[in-house]
Amino acid sequence: MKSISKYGVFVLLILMSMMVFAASSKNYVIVGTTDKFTSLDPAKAYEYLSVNLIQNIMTGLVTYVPGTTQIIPGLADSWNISQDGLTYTFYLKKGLKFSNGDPINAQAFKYAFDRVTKLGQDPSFLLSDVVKETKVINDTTFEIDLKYSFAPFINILAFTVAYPVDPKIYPADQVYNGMPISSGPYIVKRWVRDVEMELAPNPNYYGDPAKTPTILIKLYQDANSLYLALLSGEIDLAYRTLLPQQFAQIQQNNKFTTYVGQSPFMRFIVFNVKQDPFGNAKIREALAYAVNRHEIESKIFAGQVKPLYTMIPVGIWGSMNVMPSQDIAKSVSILQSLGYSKDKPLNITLWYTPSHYGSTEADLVLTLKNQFESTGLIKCNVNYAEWATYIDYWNKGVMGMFMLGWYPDYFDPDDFVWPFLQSSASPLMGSNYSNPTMDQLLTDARLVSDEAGRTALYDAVQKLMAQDVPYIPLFQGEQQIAAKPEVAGVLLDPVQIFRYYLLYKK
Amino acid sequence: MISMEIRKGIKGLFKDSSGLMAFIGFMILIFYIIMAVFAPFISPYNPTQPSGPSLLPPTISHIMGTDNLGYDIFSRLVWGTRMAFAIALIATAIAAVVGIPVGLLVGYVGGKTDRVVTMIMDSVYAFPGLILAIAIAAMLGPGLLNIAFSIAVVYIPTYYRVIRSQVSTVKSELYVDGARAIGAKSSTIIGSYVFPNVLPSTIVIFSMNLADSIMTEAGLSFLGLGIAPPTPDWGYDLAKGQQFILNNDWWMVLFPGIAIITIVLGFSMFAEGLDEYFNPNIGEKR
Amino acid sequence: MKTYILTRVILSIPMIFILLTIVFVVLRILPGNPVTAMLGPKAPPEVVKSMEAQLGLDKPIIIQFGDYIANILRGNFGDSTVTTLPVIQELEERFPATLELTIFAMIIAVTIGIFFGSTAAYRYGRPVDAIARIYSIFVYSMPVFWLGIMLQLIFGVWLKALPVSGRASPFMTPDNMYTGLYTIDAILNGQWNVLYDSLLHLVLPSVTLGVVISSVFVRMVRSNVLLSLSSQYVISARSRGIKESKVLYAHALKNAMIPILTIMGLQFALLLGGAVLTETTFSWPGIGSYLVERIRYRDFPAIQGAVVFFALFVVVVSILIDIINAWMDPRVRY
Amino acid sequence: MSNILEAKDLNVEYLTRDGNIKAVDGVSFSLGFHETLGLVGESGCGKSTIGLSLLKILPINAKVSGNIFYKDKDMVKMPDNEIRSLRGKEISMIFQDPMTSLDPIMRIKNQFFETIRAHFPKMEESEMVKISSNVLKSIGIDPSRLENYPFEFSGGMRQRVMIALAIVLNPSLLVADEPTTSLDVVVQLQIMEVLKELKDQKDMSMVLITHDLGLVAEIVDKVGIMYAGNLVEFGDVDSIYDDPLHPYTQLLLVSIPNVKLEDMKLKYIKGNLPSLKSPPQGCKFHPRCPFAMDICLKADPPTFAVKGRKVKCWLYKGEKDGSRKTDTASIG
Repeated sequence: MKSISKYGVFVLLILMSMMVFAASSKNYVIVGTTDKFTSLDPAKAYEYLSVNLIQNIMTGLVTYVPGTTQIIPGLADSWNISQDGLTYTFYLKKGLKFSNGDPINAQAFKYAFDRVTKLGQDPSFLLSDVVKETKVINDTTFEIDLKYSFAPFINILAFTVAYPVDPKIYPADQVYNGMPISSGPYIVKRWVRDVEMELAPNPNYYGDPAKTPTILIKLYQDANSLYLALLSGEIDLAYRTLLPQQFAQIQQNNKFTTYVGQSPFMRFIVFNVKQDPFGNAKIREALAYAVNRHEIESKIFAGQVKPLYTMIPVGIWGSMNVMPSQDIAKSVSILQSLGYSKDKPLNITLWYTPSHYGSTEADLVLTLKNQFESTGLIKCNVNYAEWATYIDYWNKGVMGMFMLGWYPDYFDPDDFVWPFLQSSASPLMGSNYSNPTMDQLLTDARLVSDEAGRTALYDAVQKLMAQDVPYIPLFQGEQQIAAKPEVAGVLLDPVQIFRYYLLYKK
Repeated sequence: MISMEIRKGIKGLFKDSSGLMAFIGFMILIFYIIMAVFAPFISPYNPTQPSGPSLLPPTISHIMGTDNLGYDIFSRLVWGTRMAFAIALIATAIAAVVGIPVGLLVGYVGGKTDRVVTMIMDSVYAFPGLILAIAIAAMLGPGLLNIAFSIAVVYIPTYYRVIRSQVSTVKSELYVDGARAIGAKSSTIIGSYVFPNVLPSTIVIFSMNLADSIMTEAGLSFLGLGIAPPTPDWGYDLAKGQQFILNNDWWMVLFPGIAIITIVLGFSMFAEGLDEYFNPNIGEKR
Repeated sequence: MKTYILTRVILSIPMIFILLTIVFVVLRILPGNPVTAMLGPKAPPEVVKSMEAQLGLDKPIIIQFGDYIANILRGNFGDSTVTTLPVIQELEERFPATLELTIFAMIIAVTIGIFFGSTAAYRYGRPVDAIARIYSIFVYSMPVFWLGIMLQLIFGVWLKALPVSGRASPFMTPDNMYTGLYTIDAILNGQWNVLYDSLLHLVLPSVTLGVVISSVFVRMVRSNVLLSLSSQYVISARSRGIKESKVLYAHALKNAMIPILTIMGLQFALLLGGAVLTETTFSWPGIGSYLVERIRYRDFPAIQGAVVFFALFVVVVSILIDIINAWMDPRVRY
Repeated sequence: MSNILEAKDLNVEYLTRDGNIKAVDGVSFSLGFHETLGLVGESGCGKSTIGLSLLKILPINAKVSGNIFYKDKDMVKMPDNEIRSLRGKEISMIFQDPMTSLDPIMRIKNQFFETIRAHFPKMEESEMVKISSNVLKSIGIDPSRLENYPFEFSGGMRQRVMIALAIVLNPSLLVADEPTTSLDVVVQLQIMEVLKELKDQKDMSMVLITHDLGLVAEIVDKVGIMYAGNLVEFGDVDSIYDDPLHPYTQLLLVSIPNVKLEDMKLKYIKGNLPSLKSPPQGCKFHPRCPFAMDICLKADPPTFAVKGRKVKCWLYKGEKDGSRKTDTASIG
């Protein structure tokens, strides 16, 4: 018995030393995240991590210069846009191959575009709303015809929904759930669903090869697990999402390097103007005056978000502050003018969804509730629904006032105002806001092509928004990365593509 | 006369550990009942509004500290007692109101009905209770009554099983036959012979189920299927506290956890003590 | 023995049928049918219709029930609305994690239950007995997730001794998966570091779940061993000079195991409920956390699949326990 | 060493939560080598408790005081380990209910083996098989049945197996606690026959505990009559049968058809055994005694030596050689 236990200790020591040895290698970078991904099919992927992974294993016709919003050729060598802005013709690079050796040609693009429309999954509207038809001119020439001229379309083509797929592997009529076929820097080497994913360089990639032979993406179920994994050295880099307090602690910790960058991600309150009492712009205004963004910034997010006073986040051109800061007196006077008093307060219900926006959401809502109630004239109830129910609640107009967040599909001011304020788009946002002047401004801004002209129009749009207050913008997010100091190549990108293929260890 | 009886009863209670256990359990429950009833007077702050700086460790002004929004944990704990009792009582009452009559009736009627209903009840009983409650809560959505109902469904069979088996035993005993022979109605037989006999077990199960439903409610809240904040609720506070354990903010998990443990302890000690008192087991023989 | 197993399996068919019916009733007939749960109460009628048609909910309830049973018998649990994968495949991927956790938790619970419970019974009325009773009632009152959080705090945060989440460290999954149980596969592959790593990851979750369940086991073993200790064959064995340890384990406990096993089978349901909470607390990628995760998405086929799966799991375990019982008890075996 | 067994002022008390029960109260008796003692009394009178205390296998809530000398060693004070080595090897016991006295889920073979191993841990299996087979054969059971489980035997067969198990190591003292009570009449006689043979063939003393004096009359040498924890009369079997002294013994003997007592007027014993929790003051038998006197209500009688016997009854106060007070006996 004794000898067995001695032997056991010996074996354990060996095992532990092996683990230490294994963990010291430079050949890989381990990335930890709490995000989940549901699909690596470009026709289906729409939430952040799915999209981000596809951006590392696949490429589109065009792509961004890392760290900028500048569009450069990707799989396409060059392209022409017709005078009327309706026809895009792309000339592909020669000899492109998928990771399995199948050719990347115009047929693959047409197949992918048609497939996206046919499957009708979450991101498909990005193509189907604008694209009239696609044509294969020859193996390397691909033409896209639009329904109407749409300046930001080239940005959509940089998004995952427009990436080509291998027609031999990806079925035309259903979502593909197998191992992805790559056209980007990495291939998926191993995939233990809900646990981890291992990436290896794609030998058939046209561009600069990936810097590290192995990227391991570890999935954690909550911020605590991720934080502990980082502290214990189990992972090299944590990306999305530690709790604000945890990131603040890591920033104090000199064993780690932190990276902070702007993010176009923003949060706001939506008013359903068709539901009483939110149809009254005065009430919306009174509520807007009650919001204290700095309290939210410091108390809930430990300073890791930026107060936002417009719908166009800072960092996107055209952004200008139009919303008021907290002014309780003003809020009170508006409410009093509407006949509300201590005995007859304004009764409202603020809705939120508890897990989709992270665990801080309930705290955020409770803080807002207290801010509203600090007027003394508002009784604010709080209610919640899980994400899937939530979506349909807002589609069906169940909720009068609710929390939402926005992550742009393409990086143009248009994507921050049109979907919210245009009268045909706003019902999808749950707002039902409609103002003919606003519609005119938005349409004009899409047609004008010079930036100065568009800036002027978006100024007007934002001012009108601040008058009508169909939304209360709250704050914009921050990209945060915490990594071991030996990890290099971390690039926080304005378009929020996190590039695993640039990572390496010093 | 009555006081004599009571004194005798209390004396009996203290003869051994089971009585002591029931007594301690009862005292814990009294403590929490007082807390629930007098919550407005006991709690120093409004439980649904910040009352101090965030994440304050226990101090004199906030004896259990504050959470990340500056809510006073002690006040939330005091008010949370009401929520715990409310859900547990409603859930257990629903379960009893369904389980007891069905058990009485089916046990009394017997035969095919008995076999079918018993099989159904046994299956519900065999089903993992929490998972059933999760499924029902997920279907019904948040809200006090919905949660109470989800929990109640799980506990119906416990009443049913005990009541039914007792009824069939009692039924076969002579005095019921005698009653039937002199022409008593079924309802009279159930009411005056069967029910008094199953009452002790019912009280025990009721108390036991209160303990279990508080636990189940905490579980549902922990999974995010509970009551919407800022309503004070121990399970919710505990789930929230878990987010902050890595910051060493231990008070956020410790105190709600202790509250759940002690109240469940109260109910189950009470139940167990009563059970041993009513049905002394084979303990002393060996 | 073969006939016994066969009979036992056949006898469980009505139970399976009732369990499936319960799931059906809960998910379809209760207010909040799957479509409104998925789409919200004020969904436009045409959207509801198409969704209903997609899920086969437009048919009469009896036909739906028939379809549902038939599909489950064919192993068809539908496709997840989140991942579009067949639910059965997702369950298969997740099941080994749950199985591994429950096996280890069961081992811990049974070990504590048997040693503590039988010692308490043997030393009836002595301090050990009192401690066992206090232990079981105290642990019973402890929410499993609270214990889990406390263990995470102590062993993960303060002592930094054990991993607090997941099944494995990076690169520490077995190369070849045979069973999906990391420990077994690591042994089969001869990857001893992987085995060590997966055992480390198992410690806190299985201890948490095992300890909480052990409360019931301690109590149960104690009362059953008390019963069998007072039985004639124990006195008779003592009268022949059999050692006390042998009297306790070979006679009293072995005989008590028959009722204990039966009750343990019933407690397995409790264990699975605890597993859902434990998996969530420790980010354990099993079916419990799958269920919780998919509830957030209102992924109806996945919820139904997971719940049905748990129900079937309970039935299979109860059959297994009865078979073990029969194997232990010669009176049934012959 | 004249006696194999000698009990002196033995007391056994059970502690329960409803009060203490004095099951054996100041009992003294002795048993010589190769002698057989019958302990007789109604159920609940404490005779089984004496049986259990002879092997010290009482329930744990039992409190024992007094002495039990086995081969001049006091078992009450003996350490557990030493006592254990006596059980089965020196002193064995067979029990009332053969249906529950064998472990139901263990093969007979293993129950033999574990008994032998408990005392001879190093014995070879073949040796154990040989010993067990011989004992079974001697008791009329085919050795092939060693492989069987208890439920495969009938009641009488099981009792034989029990006896075989008890004597497999040739004990010096065999305690048989109502060995035939739960069996039907024919089997009862067979088992008694087995016990009788044992007594004749082996060098073994025996304590036979029974409520049926008639059944054991043939094989016992000495008889002790128990009532409510007291040994009320103790002596040679013949003298007790011929001339019962204690009123309780007299009443017991009435129920045996072949014993004729001309002066017995009572045909039955009225009343029940008194509660051992709160026994009556004075002599415990007085509520049922046809000869009860004033003193019987007040004081518990000591044990008087009468005609070479011991009697616990006030009737024999002052008697040295014991002629009975027939005048009192005729009352009632």
